[in-house]
Amino acid sequence: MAGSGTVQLRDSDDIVLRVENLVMEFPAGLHQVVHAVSDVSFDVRRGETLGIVGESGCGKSTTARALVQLPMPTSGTVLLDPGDAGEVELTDLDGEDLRCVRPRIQMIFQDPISSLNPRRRVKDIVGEGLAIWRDEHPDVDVAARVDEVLGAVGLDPVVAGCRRPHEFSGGQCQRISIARALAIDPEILICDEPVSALDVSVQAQILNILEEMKERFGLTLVFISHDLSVVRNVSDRVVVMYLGKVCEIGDADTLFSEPSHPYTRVLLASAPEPSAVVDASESAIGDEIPSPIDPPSGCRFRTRCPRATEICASDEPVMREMGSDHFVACHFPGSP
Amino acid sequence: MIVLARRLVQLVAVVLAVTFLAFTAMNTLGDPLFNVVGFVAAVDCDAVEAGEIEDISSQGGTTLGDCVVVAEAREEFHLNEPLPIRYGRWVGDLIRGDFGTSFKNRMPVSTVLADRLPKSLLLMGMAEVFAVALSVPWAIAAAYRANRAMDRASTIGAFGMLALPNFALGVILFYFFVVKWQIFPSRFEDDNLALRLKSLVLPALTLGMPLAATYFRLLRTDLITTLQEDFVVMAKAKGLSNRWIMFRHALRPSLFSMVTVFGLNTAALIGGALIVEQVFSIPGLGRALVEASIRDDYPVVLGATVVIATGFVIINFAVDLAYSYLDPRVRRES
Amino acid sequence: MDTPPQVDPAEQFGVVVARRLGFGFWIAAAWIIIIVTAGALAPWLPIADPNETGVGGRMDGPGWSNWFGTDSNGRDMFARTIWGARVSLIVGFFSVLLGICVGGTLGMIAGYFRGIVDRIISFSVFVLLAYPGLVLALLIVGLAGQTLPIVAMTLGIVAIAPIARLSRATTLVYSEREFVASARVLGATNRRIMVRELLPNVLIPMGALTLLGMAITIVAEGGLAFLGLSVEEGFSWGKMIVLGSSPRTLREGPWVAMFPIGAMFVTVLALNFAGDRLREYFDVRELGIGVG
Amino acid sequence: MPLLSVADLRVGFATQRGLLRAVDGVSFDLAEGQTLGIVGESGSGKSVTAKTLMNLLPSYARVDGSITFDGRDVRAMASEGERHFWGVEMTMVFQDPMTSLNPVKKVGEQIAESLRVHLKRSRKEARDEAVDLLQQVGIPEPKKRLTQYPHELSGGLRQRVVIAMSLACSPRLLIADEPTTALDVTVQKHILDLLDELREERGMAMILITHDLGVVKGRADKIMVMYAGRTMEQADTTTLFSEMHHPYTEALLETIPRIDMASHARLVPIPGSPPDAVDLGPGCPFAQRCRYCSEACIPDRPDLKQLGHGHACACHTPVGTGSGTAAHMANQNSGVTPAGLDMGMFSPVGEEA
Repeated sequence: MAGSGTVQLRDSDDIVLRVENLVMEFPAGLHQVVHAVSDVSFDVRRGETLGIVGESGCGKSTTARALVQLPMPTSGTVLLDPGDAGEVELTDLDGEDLRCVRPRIQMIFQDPISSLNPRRRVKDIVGEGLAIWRDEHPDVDVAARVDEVLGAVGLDPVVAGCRRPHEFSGGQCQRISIARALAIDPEILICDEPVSALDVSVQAQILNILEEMKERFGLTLVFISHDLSVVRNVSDRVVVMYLGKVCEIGDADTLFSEPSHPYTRVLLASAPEPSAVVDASESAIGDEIPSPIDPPSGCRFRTRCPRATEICASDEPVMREMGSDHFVACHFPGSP
Repeated sequence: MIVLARRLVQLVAVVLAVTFLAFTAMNTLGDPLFNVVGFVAAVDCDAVEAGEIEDISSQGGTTLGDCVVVAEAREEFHLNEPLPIRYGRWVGDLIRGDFGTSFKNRMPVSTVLADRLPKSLLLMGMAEVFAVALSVPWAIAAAYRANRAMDRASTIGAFGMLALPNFALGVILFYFFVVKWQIFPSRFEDDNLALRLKSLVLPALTLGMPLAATYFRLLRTDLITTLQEDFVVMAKAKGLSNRWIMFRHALRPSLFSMVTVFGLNTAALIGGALIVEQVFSIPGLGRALVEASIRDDYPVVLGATVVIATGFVIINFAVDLAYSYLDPRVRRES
Repeated sequence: MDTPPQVDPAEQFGVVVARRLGFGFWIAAAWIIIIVTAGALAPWLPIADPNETGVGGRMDGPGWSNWFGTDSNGRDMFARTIWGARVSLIVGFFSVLLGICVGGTLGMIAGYFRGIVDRIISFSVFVLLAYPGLVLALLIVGLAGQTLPIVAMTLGIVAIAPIARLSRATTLVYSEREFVASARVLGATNRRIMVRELLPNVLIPMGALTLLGMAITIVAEGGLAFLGLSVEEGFSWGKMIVLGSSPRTLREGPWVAMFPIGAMFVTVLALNFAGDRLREYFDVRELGIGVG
Repeated sequence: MPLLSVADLRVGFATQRGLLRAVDGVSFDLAEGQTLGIVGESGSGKSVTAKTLMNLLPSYARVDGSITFDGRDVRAMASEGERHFWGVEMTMVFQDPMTSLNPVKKVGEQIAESLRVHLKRSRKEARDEAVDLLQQVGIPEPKKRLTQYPHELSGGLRQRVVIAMSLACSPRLLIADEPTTALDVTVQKHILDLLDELREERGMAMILITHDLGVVKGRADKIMVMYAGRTMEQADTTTLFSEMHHPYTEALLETIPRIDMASHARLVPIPGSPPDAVDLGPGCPFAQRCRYCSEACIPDRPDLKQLGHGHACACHTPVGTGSGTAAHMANQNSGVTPAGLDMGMFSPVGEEA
C-alpha cells in the first residue's frame, strides 16, 4: 500500500505520541464507505515538529482530528507517552476518562473565524479551558494566565480581552485560538492548516509565533498543511500523505533533499517555485484524484504516477527504509 | 425503489402516530359513550341491572330501557374494550378500507370524506395556483431591481398581506364583495362547475394572498442571494443578458426555499382552509372536521386526520422529488 | 440586475460594519410598547367599561363620544379594543414562551446529539407538523376547555414543532463550527458546550422568533375564535372580529369588525416587521413558518 | 499601440463610514499577446480592478479614470449597453471553479450559451464547437463531458471547463483572477501551463491576478504589485526581481517560506495587518508596517515615480537607494520607525531574547 507497515516507528524514550495503524472510515450513502485514512502510522518525539503534507482529500485533517478523538477512529491506536509509566491509549478511553486527558493535547483549526464563538468575549474564550478545569486546579489565577498567554501571542490583554472575535482580523483571531490552546498548558499542539486562510503578509507572523510558543512552552507540534514550503519551514520530520495513505516519511532535510516517492517529487515540482532537487517536468498524470470511496487497488497513487507498472496495481508497496530516518512506500523509489 | 419503500414506511408511521395521539386524547379527555347516547351515558347501568336503582331520572335517563340503548351502543362501538385494543381494531378496519361510522348521523365516515374532500381540494388547489401565479413574477420583478422603490414597496406590501389574518381578510372581502356590492354569492353553490368555481374565488383569494406573500418573500430573498453567486457573475462576464441570466441561470436554483415551504405550509394551508370554509360557509373537509370535533364525533375526526396526515406526507414526498429536479446534486445522493 | 448592497462592500474588505435596525424597527417597537402598555393598564385607563351596555346608542358609528363606535349592545368599541389586546397579547406571549422553552430545548438536543435522539425528536416534530396546528388546537381546546391558560398552552404546544425545527437547524449549523470542536478538545462537557457555546448563538434567532411567533399565535388565537373555541370568559380581538362579522352586523355596522381587525393587523404587522428586522440584523435565514 | 490601456483608474464604494477607496489611481498598458501579473493580498484592489475592466461592478460603485481597449472606450461601451464585447473580446476566469459554474446546468450548455448568444450559432454548431473547446483545454472524453453536471467533475477539470467557456468566442484578452488558488498543487501547475499554452497559441493577452509572486515569476511579462488599492511597484518581471525598489515587494518575498530554504529558516514577518480601506490617512498606506519608513512617509503619500524602462515605484525611501538605506539605518539605530513601529518586530522571533 502506499503506506502500510510500521517500520518508520522509532524506538526511543522520548516519543510523546505514537499513532499505529490508524483507520478512519465514514459511511457514505447506502453500503458505501469513505476510506478517509487507511492504516497510517507515525510517531512524534518530545519537542519535535511533525509536518503532515498532502493535497485535499488525502486524509491529513481527518488524521489530525482522529488524534484528538473527534471522532474516535474506526481502528488503530493513538498512544500518549508510549512505553512510559504514564502511557495512555486515547482510543481505549471514553466519556469522563477521555475528557480528563484532553488538556494534554490541544488543537488549532484552519478557519480563524469559525473557531471562535462570535458571542463570547476574548478573555472568556481564552479562559474557557481554565474555567472548565477550575475545580481540579483551584489555585490557578485565571485572569493572570489569560493575560499571560494573550501577551505571549502578541495581543494587548487589556484592549483585546473585552472585545468579541468579529472585531479582529483573521491573523489576530488565529492568535486568539493559539492563546486559548496554550492557556491550559498542553504537551502537544495540533495545528490543522493554521495559516491557509490568512494573507501572505500575516502568515509569517503566525508561523513565527508558533515557533516561539513551541520554545517558550515546551510544546510538541503536529503541523498539517497543503503547502510544502510552509511544512518545510516549520517541521523537523515530515509525513507525505496521498488518498489516506502515507507515501513517504522522514527527517525534513533528508526528505526535501532526496525525495524518493514519485508523489513527493511531483509535489515538489508542482510548487510555484519548484525545488531544485527535482526536474520541473515531473508532474502527476491528469487532474483527477480518485475517490476515497473506491480507491485504486495496490498503490493508491498509481493512477496518476509517471512510474506505475503492473505490479503497482496488484501489490501494495510496503513501507521500507531508504536511509537513516527516511522511509518510503513505493515499488520504484528514488530519483527517476 | 428503496426511496419509495422508505417513504411508505414513513407514511404509515406518521399516520399511526397522529391517529394514535388523536385517539388517545379523545378517549381520555372526552367520553365517547356520552357522544353516542347523550346524557343517558351518565346512568349507572350496572346498578340498574343489579336492581339497586329504579329511578334514574336524576341521572339523566328516562326509562329503564335506556340501559339497553347504552349496552347496545357499547356493543356497537366496542366501548367496553381497553383503549389499545380499540385502537388496534380501528386500525384493522382502516386497513380494510373501513373508516368506521359517524356517531352522529350513522353515516359511513368514508361517505362523508368522499363528499367533503373534493371541495376542500379544489379550494386549496385554487389558492395555490393563485399564490404561485402571483408570487413568482412578482418576486422576479422585485429581485431585478433589489432595494429600489418598486422592490421596497413590494416588500412592504407583502408584509401587509402577511399581517392580515385570513379570517380578517375573509371578513373584509366578504363585506365588500358579498354584503356591499353583491358580486359573489353569499353561500357555496354546487350546481355546476362554473358556479362552484365562482363561489370559490373569494375563499381561494383569502387563502392564497398570505401564501403569495410568503412565497414572494422567500423567492425574492433567494433570487437576490443567487444573483450574487459566482456563477451569475461568471454569466455576466460571458456577456449574457439579464433576462437570459434570470431565467436560464438564477431562477431554478432559487426555488428551493419556496418549494420547501410549499411542503411545510401544507398543514398551515389546511388550517387556513378550516377557517376560510367557516367564514364562507363551504361544506368542505375542514368544516366537517370542525363540526365533528365540536360534537366529539370521533370516527369522523379520525378519518379526516388520516386524510390530512397522508396528504402532508405525500406532498412532502413530492417536494423531495422536486428537489432532485431542481438540483442534480441531490439526484446523485438519493 | 444590480447586486444590492445587502452585504456592505466594506465587509468584503474586512472592515467591520455596524449594522443598523433602521427607523421602521423603532416605529414598530414603539407601537408594540404602546399596545402592551395600554393592554396592561386597561383597568386604570380613563376609558369606558368594556362590558357596560348602553354607553352609547346601539350601533353608533365612530365619533367623538365613542371613538371606535359602539356595537349592537351599545358597548364602547374603543374600550373593548384595548381590553381585547390583553387576552390576545397574553395568549401570544405565553404560548411562544412555552414553545421556545420546550421546542427550543428539544431542537438543541436533537441538533447537538444527532443519532437516535435526533431521529426520535425529528420524527415527533414531523408528526406534529403533519397535523395542522389549528386542528390540533381545536381538538385540545374542544376537549380540555376554553379557559385562558388552556388556550395559551394549546397554542404553545402547536408552536413547539416549528420552533424545534428552527432550533435544530441553527444548532446543526453551529455544532459544525470549529469553536465547538475546540471546546470539546479543551475538555468541556456536553452540557457546558450546549450552555456556553451553543445557547448564546441559538438564542439570537429565537429572540427574533419570539416576536414573529407572537404575531403567528395572536392570529391563531383569532382562528380558534372563529371556530368558536377562544376563551369563554372575556374576549380577545379574534372573538371581537367573530362577533362583528355576522352578515347582519357587517351590514349595519362594519366598524364593529373593522376596528379589532385594524388593531390586530397593525400589531401583527409591527411584530412581524420588528421580528424580521431583528432576524436580518442577526443574519438569520428566512424562517418561512406560517400560521400552523 | 497597446491592446489595453488603463489610466488613473479609481473605484470607490460609499459605505456608512465613508468612501472606501478600493482602487486608487491605477494605470497600466498591456500589449497584444503579453501577460501582466497583478500581485497583492486580499483587499489590495486587484480583483476590483479586474471587475471594473469586466464591467461587473454594482451600480453603486463610483468609477473614475479611462479604460481603452484597442482604441475603444470601454467605460463608454458599458454605459451604452454594448452587448458583444464582454465575453467576446475580453473574458474572465474566476478563482473557484466550483462556484463559478452553475450547479444545475450541464457543462455543454454552459459552454455553448455564449456561442449561441454572441455568435448566433445553432444548437448543433455550438455543441460541436464546445467539444472542440473541451479538447483544446485538455479534457479527456469531451463528448461525454457535455452532458455532465459540474459536480461530477474534479476541481481541475472544472477549471478547465471554465477556461473553455471563456475561450468560446476567441477573446483577445483573458483575465484570470487567482485561477489556481482553490486547486490542489499538482493541478495548479497544469492549469497555469495550460493558460500559458493557450495564450501563446491564440496570441491572446492575459492578466494574471495572484497573491503569490512565485506564480507570476516565470509567466508574466510585466508585474504590478498592489497594496491598499494603489500600485506600489510596476516593472518588467526580470527587472522587478533583479532590482526591486519597493519595501512592500521586498517584504512580500521575504515573508513567504520557500521550499529550498532550510527547515526552521526564520521568516521576516510583516508586522501588523493591512490597513482599513475606508480610513487610509494621508501618507503611504504601507508606512505603518514598513521598516524603511521615514518622517516623510507619514504625512505625505508618495507618487508612482517612473524609474525608466517601464519600472515605476511609489516610495520615498526605495530599497537599494541611498535614501532607503539611510532611513533603514536611522530606524535601526533609534529602534523605532517614525510610524512608531518597534524595529524588533522585524528581527525574526526567537532572536529577540
